[in-house]
Amino acid sequence: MFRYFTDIFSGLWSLFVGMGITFHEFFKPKITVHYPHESIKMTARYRGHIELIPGEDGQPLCVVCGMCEKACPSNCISISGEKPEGSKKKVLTSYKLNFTTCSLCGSCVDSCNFGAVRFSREYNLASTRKEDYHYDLLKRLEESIQ
Amino acid sequence: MIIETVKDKLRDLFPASAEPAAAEPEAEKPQTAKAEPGLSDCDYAKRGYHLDVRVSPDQLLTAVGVLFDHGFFIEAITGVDWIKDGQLEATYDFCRYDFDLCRVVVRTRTPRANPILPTITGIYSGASWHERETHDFFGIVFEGHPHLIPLLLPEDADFHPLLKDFKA
Amino acid sequence: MSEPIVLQPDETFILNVGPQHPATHGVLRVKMTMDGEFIYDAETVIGYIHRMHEKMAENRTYAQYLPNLSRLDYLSAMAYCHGYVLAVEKAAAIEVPQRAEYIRAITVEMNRISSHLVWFGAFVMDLGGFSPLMYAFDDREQILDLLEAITGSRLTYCYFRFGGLYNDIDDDFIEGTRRFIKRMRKSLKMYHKLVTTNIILMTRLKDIGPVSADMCQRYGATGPVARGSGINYDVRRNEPYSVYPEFDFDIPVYSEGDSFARYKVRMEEMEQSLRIIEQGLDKLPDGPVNPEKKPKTIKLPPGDYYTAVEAGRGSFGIRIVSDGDKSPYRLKLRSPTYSNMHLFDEACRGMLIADALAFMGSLDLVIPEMDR
Amino acid sequence: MSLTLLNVVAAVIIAIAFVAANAAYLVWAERKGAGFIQRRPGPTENGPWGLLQPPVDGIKLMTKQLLIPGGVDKIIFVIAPVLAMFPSIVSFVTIPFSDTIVAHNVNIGLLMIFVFGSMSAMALLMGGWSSRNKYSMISSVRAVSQAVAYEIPMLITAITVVMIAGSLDLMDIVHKQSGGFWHWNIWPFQKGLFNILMPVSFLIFFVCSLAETNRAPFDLGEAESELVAGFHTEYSSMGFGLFFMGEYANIVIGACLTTILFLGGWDCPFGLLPGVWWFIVKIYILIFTFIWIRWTFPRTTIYNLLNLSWKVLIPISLFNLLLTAGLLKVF
Repeated sequence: MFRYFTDIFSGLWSLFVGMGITFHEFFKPKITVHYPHESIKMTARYRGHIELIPGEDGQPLCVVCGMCEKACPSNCISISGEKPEGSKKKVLTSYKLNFTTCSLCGSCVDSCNFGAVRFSREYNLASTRKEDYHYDLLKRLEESIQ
Repeated sequence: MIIETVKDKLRDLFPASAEPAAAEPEAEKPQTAKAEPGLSDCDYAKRGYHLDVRVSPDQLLTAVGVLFDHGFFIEAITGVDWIKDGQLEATYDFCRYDFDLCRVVVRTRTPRANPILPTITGIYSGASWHERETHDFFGIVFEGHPHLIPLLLPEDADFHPLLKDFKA
Repeated sequence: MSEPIVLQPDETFILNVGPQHPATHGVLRVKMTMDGEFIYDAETVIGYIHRMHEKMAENRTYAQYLPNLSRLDYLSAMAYCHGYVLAVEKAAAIEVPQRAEYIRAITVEMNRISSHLVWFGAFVMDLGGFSPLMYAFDDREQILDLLEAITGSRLTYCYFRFGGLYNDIDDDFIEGTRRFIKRMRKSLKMYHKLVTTNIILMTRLKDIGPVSADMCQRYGATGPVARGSGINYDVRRNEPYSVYPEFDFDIPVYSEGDSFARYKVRMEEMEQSLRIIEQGLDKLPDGPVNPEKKPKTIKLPPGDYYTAVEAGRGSFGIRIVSDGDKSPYRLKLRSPTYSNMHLFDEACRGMLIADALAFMGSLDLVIPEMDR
Repeated sequence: MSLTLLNVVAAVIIAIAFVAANAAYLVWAERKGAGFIQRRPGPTENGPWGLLQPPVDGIKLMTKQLLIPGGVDKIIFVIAPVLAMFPSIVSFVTIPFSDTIVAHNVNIGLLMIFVFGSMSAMALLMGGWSSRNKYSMISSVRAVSQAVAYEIPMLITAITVVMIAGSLDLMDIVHKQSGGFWHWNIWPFQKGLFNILMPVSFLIFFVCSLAETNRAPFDLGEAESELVAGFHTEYSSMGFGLFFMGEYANIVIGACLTTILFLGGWDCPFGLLPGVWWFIVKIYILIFTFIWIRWTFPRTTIYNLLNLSWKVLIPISLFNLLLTAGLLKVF
């Protein structure tokens, strides 16, 4: 009989303790970020889709060795280059990224021995068409320099 | 040590090769060569398990029964397609809950053309899903399994994706 | 708990819980044969998001397979990557710098806390309480922010590399983690007052969903499910790997086997993980995080290799069968939830549907990990 | 005669307007309250503080298609949501907001409210049963057993108050408690008798009104993590809307009744300026408590709920009834 009342009382008390906590939380400041109106700072190591790094002359540092192409687990990079007359180095002619299959693992950035690719800081990508995610990174680089 | 006890029990299964199976050189040769039944110690630091038991399909239940009696729990069942040998291998991983660490691998092989193995669901109920999964991926038929329908693949799947000659 | 009820098999109806149901946390389907509100029999149907990760491994090099591991269990991706890199390092005999191992242990434990926090929130939400989910997500957000700062992503980290790490941690991370430990200890106290001692929660969890040690053995249950049933099994302790032998931590074990025992195990595991992180930060050695000579192409010697680690939900095992090529001949992923969920069919017989769903929540399911 | 008819029509219209406005804005309050408790701002986008959210939601609900699934019992399926809304509107007619503001006072007002209150369980049963959905069916059966279990202690507690007041007329019950908060029925000492169980009675009544209105932690009928959405799984558009509004209307009635029976109605706590504003303040404090409780606790299960009712609430309320009767006889 005594147990019956202590059980009721301790149960009721635990409920009041819980209500006390939520009441306390009620007056605490809000912690959510109101996304379109405000946004949080992006971290330095943020992984967006990759982009080419321009050299001092504005041309990409890429030497078309094809390491990133090979390293990519989902085959979403396709590059091509050509050797112009009288030049020793290959010159990049196209760097296509199929972002629809990219999983942002960073294998390409890791594998690059020339420091020619890095993660961009693009985050709010939205589109209704698949084709919008087939990026031409060389073109993107040229546009960003202009 | 539990390894010794289990080894003694399991050695009964192999009257012919009862003599020092452990003496078999720790193979750097391909897995395919180690097809004959037997029992061998393994280098835990390298392999990740202590005991490698290779049984023929009709010895499987006895071997698994011994492990169950010694308090082993089932980790996983999987298959390997040795297409060059024309055989499918089913691999059963076992481990123990206590601090007397002992990982045992039981392997058995069955012809690729007509892969049939006995089910161990009578001993380990938890083998049911693992066997269904192996059936999905390799087409090994576990005889006596109560509910051998596709688990991870669609209900009407008639292909076995982990076979080496599977083309999507 | 009510008296055992004799169910009438001829008066049953079939209730399809899932594949889209609020309590299944993903696409899981349980075909329940019900007698009124009591479950007469249940059959779990999985495989709705099966992606054949094991076949993918056969077509990729070892390094290319790294991102896949984060996609198995998206809540504790670090532990799965850890298992995989350990397996390959063991087989290929790659040396790992001490600092890298410490950072691995720290990040894995942080990820374990974040995974348990999601479980905590979702579990209480399964029981009908909403606010704890938000509080838990608030704390988890701190972990994700910290991990995002060092790895660059919030969920699928892909942070470990063979022989080392993607990149080193900085002072901000260490400071932030210490701040987080303090904060988390406070929050855990709050959770105990708000949820653990709550009479409604206790009556819902005590004696519900008993899982015996024998059942664990038959089904191969590991992790908090086994530890809630009185089995002192934690891969970190039983089969020490990485730098775990150097940490001083306890393995919480409860012998009741009910949902409340599993709940308590996970809550205490969070505290123990905090202890490990704290010790890891104290002991963190200086030095590089990658070996001098980074292995370019990895080829494992022929043979098969098994490695197990303690992931958020139990023992995660990887079996690699190699034929000496640069991609695995066969790679088997042993996922803990797969075995843990399997015992649901047997254990839920005779339960009320509300209890069965609470029981399902206490198993801590992550469906992509189960389906692989 | 015509005047009375006009009165009733006007009263019903006002009651409907009050119920609808309350239901709409209680949804807003619920979401805001939940947000604050969970440390987020709640609805903010539509209008200042999200105040335009309820009308926007209403428009959305009304413009949606009213789906009637194949194979349902059509008549019952359509009647059920109306039946969920109707009793709460009728109940409002008898609730006195102050000395003068009452649509139509009847001398058995309390009885009438309980009668109509029981009808809402009928609505859930009909909605769940006719939906041809297993979740709905389980939910409707739960709702009925819950209603049966909780009406008993609620009625017993109400009878205790009626014995003290000596009347079923809600006006009389409030008048008996006038003159300062120490006269309210919630306190153990009033009108010369000393019944220490009255605060417990208040708690019992409050818990019962939670259960009666299917609110968390007793929302077994809805139980969204178990039964998807319970009895209104198959309802869309305003069918769902009516169930939803019915729930909130029931909350308001529960709060009104608790205020009238235990908290002195429109009486000021200090005996000053009694009026409708005190009544409003009191019911909204109670409604806030409803919301507060919902966002704090997990849900009970059906047998815990029945245990609580039959093993705790009914014995204690019965004992209280006996005690009060004895005390009334002695003093």
